Amino acid sequence: MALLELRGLTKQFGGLVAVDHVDFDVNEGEILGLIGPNGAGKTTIFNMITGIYPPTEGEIFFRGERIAHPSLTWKERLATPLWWVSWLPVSAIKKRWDGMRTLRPHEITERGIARTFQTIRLFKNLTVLENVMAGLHHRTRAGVWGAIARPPSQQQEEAYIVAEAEKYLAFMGLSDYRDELAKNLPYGHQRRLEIARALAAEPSLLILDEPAAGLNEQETLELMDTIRQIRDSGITILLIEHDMKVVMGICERIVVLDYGKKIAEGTPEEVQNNPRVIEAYLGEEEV
Amino acid sequence: MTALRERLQKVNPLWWQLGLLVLAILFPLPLGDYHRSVLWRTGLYIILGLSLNIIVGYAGLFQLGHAAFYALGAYTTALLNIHFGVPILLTLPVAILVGAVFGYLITRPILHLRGDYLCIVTIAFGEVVRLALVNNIFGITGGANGLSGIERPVLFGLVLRQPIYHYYLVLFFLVFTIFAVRRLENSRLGRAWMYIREDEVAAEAMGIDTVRVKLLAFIIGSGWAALAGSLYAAKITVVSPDQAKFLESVIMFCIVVLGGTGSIPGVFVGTLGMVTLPELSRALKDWRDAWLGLAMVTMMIARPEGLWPSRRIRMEIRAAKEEASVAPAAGN
Amino acid sequence: MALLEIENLHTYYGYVHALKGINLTVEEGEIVTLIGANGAGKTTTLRTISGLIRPREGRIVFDGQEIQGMPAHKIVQMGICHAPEGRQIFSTLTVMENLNMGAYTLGGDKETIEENRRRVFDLFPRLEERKNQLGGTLSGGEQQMLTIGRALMSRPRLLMLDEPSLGLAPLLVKTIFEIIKEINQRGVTILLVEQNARAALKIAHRGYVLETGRVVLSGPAQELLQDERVRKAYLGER
Amino acid sequence: KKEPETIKIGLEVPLTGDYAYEGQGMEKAVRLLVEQVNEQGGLLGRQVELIVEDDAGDPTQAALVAQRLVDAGVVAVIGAYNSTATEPASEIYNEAGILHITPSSTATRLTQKGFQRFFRVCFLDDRQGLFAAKFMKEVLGAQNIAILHDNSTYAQGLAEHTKRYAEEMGLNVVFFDAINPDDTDFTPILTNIASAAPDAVYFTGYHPQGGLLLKQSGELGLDLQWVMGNACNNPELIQIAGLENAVGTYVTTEPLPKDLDYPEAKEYVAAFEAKYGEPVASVWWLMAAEAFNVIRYAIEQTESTDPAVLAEFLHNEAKDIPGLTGPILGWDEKGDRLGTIHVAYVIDENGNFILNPEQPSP
Amino acid sequence: MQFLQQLVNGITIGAFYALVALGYTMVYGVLKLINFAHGDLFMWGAYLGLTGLTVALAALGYTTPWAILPVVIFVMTSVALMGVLVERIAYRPLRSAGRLAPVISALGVAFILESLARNVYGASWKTYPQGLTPSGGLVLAGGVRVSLMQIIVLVASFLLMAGLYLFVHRTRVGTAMRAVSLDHDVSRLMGVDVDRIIMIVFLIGPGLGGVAGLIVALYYGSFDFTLGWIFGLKAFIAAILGGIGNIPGAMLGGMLLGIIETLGAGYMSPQWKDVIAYIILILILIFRPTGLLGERVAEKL
Ligand SMILES: Nc1ncnc2c1ncn2[C@@H]1O[C@H](COP(=O)(O)OP(=O)(O)OP(=O)(O)O)[C@@H](O)[C@H]1O
Ligand SMILES: Nc1ncnc2c1ncn2[C@@H]1O[C@H](COP(=O)(O)OP(=O)(O)OP(=O)(O)O)[C@@H](O)[C@H]1O
Ligand SMILES: [Mg+2]
Ligand SMILES: [Mg+2]
Repeated sequence: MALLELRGLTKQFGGLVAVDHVDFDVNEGEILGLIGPNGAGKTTIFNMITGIYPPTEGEIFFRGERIAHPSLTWKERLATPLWWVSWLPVSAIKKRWDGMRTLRPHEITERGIARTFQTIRLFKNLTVLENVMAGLHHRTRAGVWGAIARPPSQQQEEAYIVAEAEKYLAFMGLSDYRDELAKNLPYGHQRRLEIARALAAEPSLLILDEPAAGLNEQETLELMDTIRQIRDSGITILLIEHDMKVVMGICERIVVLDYGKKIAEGTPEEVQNNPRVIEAYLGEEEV
Repeated sequence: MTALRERLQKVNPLWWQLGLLVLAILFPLPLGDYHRSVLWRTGLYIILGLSLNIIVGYAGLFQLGHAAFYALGAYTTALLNIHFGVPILLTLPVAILVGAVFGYLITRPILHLRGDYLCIVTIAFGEVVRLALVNNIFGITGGANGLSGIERPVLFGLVLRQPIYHYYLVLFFLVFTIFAVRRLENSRLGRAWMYIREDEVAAEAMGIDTVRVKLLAFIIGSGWAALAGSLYAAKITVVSPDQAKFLESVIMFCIVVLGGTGSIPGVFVGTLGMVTLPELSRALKDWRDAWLGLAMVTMMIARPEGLWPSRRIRMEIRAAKEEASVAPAAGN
Repeated sequence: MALLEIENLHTYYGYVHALKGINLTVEEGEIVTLIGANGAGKTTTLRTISGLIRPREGRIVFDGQEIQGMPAHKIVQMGICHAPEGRQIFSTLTVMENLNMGAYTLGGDKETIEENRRRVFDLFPRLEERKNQLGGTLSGGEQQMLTIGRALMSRPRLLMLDEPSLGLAPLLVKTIFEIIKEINQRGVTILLVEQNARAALKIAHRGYVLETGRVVLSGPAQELLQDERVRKAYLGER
Repeated sequence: KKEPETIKIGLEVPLTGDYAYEGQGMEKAVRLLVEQVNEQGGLLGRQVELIVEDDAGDPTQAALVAQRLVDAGVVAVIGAYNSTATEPASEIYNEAGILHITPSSTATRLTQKGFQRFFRVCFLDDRQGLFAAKFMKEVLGAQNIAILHDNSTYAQGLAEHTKRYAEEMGLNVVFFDAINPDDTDFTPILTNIASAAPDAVYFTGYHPQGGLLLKQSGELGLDLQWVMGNACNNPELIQIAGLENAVGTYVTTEPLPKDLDYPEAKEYVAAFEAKYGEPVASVWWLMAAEAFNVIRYAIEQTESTDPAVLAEFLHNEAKDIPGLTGPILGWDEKGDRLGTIHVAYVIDENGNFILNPEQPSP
Repeated sequence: MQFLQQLVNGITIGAFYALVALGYTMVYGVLKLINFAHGDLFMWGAYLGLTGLTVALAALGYTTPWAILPVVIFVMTSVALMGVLVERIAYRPLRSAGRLAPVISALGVAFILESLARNVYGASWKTYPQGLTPSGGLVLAGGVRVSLMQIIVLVASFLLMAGLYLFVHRTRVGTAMRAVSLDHDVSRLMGVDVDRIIMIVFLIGPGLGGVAGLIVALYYGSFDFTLGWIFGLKAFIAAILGGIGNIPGAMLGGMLLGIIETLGAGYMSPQWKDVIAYIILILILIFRPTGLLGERVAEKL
């Protein structure tokens, strides 16, 4: 069983079919590239995987669990007995209802999928360290009482959060900027910080949306190394990128989309030589 | 000068806090009852400000109907005491509970609203509560007159009648509030509020249950406002729908922002500016509101980040302001 | 005389000293490119020229007139057009309205606007397909096309493009650089900021290399392409 | 030679807030009397000092200013305007042992706390309610009546008493509801009242809304017989309504100053107009003056400024005080004013309030 | 029939709310600022109208509805100038200061304007001179009355809304306004004089509000200083109900609020009518989080 499975995934915006019956799998431990012309529907797929919006059709499975499917219409909800009692604080009901409703983004993160955004979305006015600490939120527990009473367990947890966050900062080479406000970092560092924050959520699948955009070639090379390292630490990676050097350099497999449809899938070599891909995306000569 | 500051900074913060506490205890002693009452009111509004600060300052949610919870607390105490003879101090926990439960019920369905839409809905809820009280809902709120005949609180046989006792009662809860709020601010929950204030989508993508976290802010803030309402009822012995007036909510909101959102000393300063000084400047008579308005405008222009902003906001705003100040001056 | 001349430009963000005495000139009819690492100050240079930030020191002379300290809209009206970095489109205006905003300085000149719009749609057929969609719901690359298209709607004398190829598919990246060359051939002077240094230097006449707010290297583009340091630091050759 | 100490009298009224209009008028009314007294040499040879505090009609502020007045050392306090503000203040005055007279707070419970030094110069709502019900039944011959209030303490109380008495007399109350005084458009409720087809409509609220009700009911072409409570006893009612809409409206009220035969009353009204260039527009202004009048009378009669003595006097000895609102019969043991003096007025074609020739049986 | 009459009543109130809501929406649309002072500018329209009319009638020596015309112009210009002044003094310095500081500043301005009105004109109810407004009307089938004033008010507010809508959506300056509302810097890069655009908005919004104040006062004949607060809050709610920033939305929200209130008052209870209106507002927002016609939201992730 693949780690992530997309089955007949479709998304419509009004009359526009942005993603059109797409199927593919992401296998444990691989780096999979998702490419395609601008507006092909790549980011939309990411948004469906991470629960930002539900698909119009189709399903997504993560470790065999269904994490996305079309949300129930009001009519269907009214016709579902479970919906009527879903607010009851009974765990049996809750469990069954959870299987029917669409999951919210934070629940998907809890299941082990973390992402970065195409347009950077850091907490601009918080420090670099605080940004990374956000990733640890769902892995820790302290609540209201813990905060006020501050038992030793909660103090330990706080120390753990900071230590972990620092670990990821160091990994992404950002330790020097620990107490800077995120918005004051240069663009390239902001990209890295986004990755550090996502890593802090300890995902088993990391989703990167154009991580190399805005980086110069030198920085891009460094990023490629980093991504490989992340994969080597056991995290599966799904990646959108327009920089062919990156895609061809690190991906084991590539899926190509055009106008919402999957037009090719295979190793970098296969994809590179696929005439449809060349016509729609790469252009005649190699970049 | 700098040497002195350094020396002062070395003093254990605990000493500072103890010193302030002692000052707060001794300060009213030489004053008359009027000024003691003013102090009482100041303390009460600081508690209200701190409770609203959780919602507005920490979680970044616009709440312009906070007075409704203040009134709910007051009415809870009044009803329990008048109809069931429950001693005032025992009604406090019930009031907190009522405030928190209402906070939950009211805000649960509207949490997904953004910014100003949330703000308007909280105004609407505030007005609904006030009008329900005015219209004598279920025949228990006494209509526009409100309820009267609330007993005085009794503590170890001492009837708390004089303003000074009420001042100390409020002070006690104030100290506890500050303690709790400071700890909340620097906790995992406090950080989660910060994240959703900054960027909700990113926070959710990081695994933060935004609905739950926002709800917690509302529940805690509302419950705490209700506590302040009870303390009010205990001193004034009359509760009326006026407590839920939109203007009250506005004042609380201004307290938080004028002092500096998210800042505890800011709430103190805000209360002094919005409540205490206007009260002490009765000599201005009819022009009091105009002066207050003028002060609000000038303060905001002079210090948009608030009079005593939290360190964090200070950093943010300064950066933004300097950026703006290097942009071409407006209008030439 | 040069179209744009910058002397000893210093710009600050709060306490961050972002530009530390930049000197550069752009001659009429040239393509000049600024390259440099992240945070070198390329964007800041453009923002200072177009009046979004006021420099603390230095002179900017455009067409014989000092423009530092002038309000941005006046500078734009003088014929400097700046396509900002990072897809800053008007998210709740439609594609069409975004383009119309690009032609704001043309006033009511319907014919020219129509002509320019035609040209933009020819260059980016994708935008025509999406012309009634809200700018904010476009895909990243489509937004980038819109940013460039919007800049092409006016008739600038100096066009400043900040990372125009960001997030575009390879096929389109090629197109973009061709477009830049073509526009230049029609007589528009171009100041180009690019991460894709190789491609930028290929089409540019001259280039400047920025590092932490200073110009560290400048010269004809061909020379820079051959320069050892440039190759190492910016072209990713090891 | 040292000046004798002044006698300090407090006035606690809403100078700001929703009731600012009333409070500001009350201040004028009392200040006029104080000046007159001081010109005539003061009380007991001492000057009277009026200390005015603004409670904005709000109970919290009322408690605060009450404390202020106590700290200032007043002998007696006039106020507050609304019952909600009077209540917490009365507790404080009571504890401080100060004579407290409210000119306008009519809530029954205020006098039920056993405060020895608390009095009213206004009448309780139920007297006027009784009068209004009688008037509608006997003079207007109404069988079905509508009652409308504005949710304020006062108007709601009056409306409820009227309803009770009307039902006791066998009238049908076919409509009973409240308007929101913040509104300016009452066409919906007017349309509703009209469809209930009452013989008379009794409105117990204040004149601004009363005026709008008359105006809008006229404009809607509704055929309603309006009767209004004493809070509408104000020439502005006609201005707001427009004369053609106001003609024929009845008002139940204490007699207007101009209709009182007492020289004190006539003199006072004339002096007020002379000084401020406007009429005594509201009953409550007059009541505030009356409260001061009572305090002056008590001090003069007892030659004392001890609140306990004054209160004792008012409770037991004060009878037939020549008041600005007619002779004051005295007070009962709770501090409520005895007697009733309500009459019905009607608005004539010239826009004057004239005493209605027909009055109900006493 | 009662229903139809109530509907007519409701539409009239709704037209007033809509008139005031348009001003809120204009300012909000461009600055994303809830201009809490708008209600008080509206109230000043009523007061200045009173002064203007008194002076005009005194100068003329007799009463004629034509006296209203110069007063309309006087009120519109003076309130518009007040609006621009408020923007200059209280809002412009706060453009880059986040969302909260301008709100407080706006509240402060509201306090000042209200207190000024109370002190200058006194706390008492003011009445407009009689006989200025046309008093005729129509009686429709079934005795439903529609007064001439009601028709005038309705037509005026529709025309204003249509005019504004066309201005904002069809003209160059209008598009620039919407651009400014999204991003000041990028608008500048398009050659837009941001300060001038904002000034135009503050001429139109308060100018409209001032005239609305005049019309409301003419229609009801009397008012006091609390007028601004109450109408302001209602109109603001109307603007949100329709989707703030949206001009037809303001109109729709105003009308709807007026009708809901009237029917609530007519069929349930006048005491509870505001509660009913608020609860319907809340319900609408729960299910349509950006109001009925909605604000255009476009956030790509
Ligand atoms: N909310 C939306 N409403 C309408 N259309 C949308 C919306 N979101 C995306 N689209 C459209 O769906 C299509 C796919 O967009 P998507 O962002 O997935 O493209 P992409 O493959 O990520 O492209 P790029 O490489 O340029 O980022 C685009 O044409 C876009 O305009
Ligand atoms: N708004 C800001 N506030 C504070 N510092 C800033 C701000 N914007 C940029 N800086 C700083 O100014 C310096 C120059 O930034 P600039 O954006 O001009 O770089 P750049 O060369 O365009 O880089 P990039 O390739 O990332 O776009 C950087 O150090 C950056 O951190
Ligand atoms: Mg994308
Ligand atoms: Mg840049």
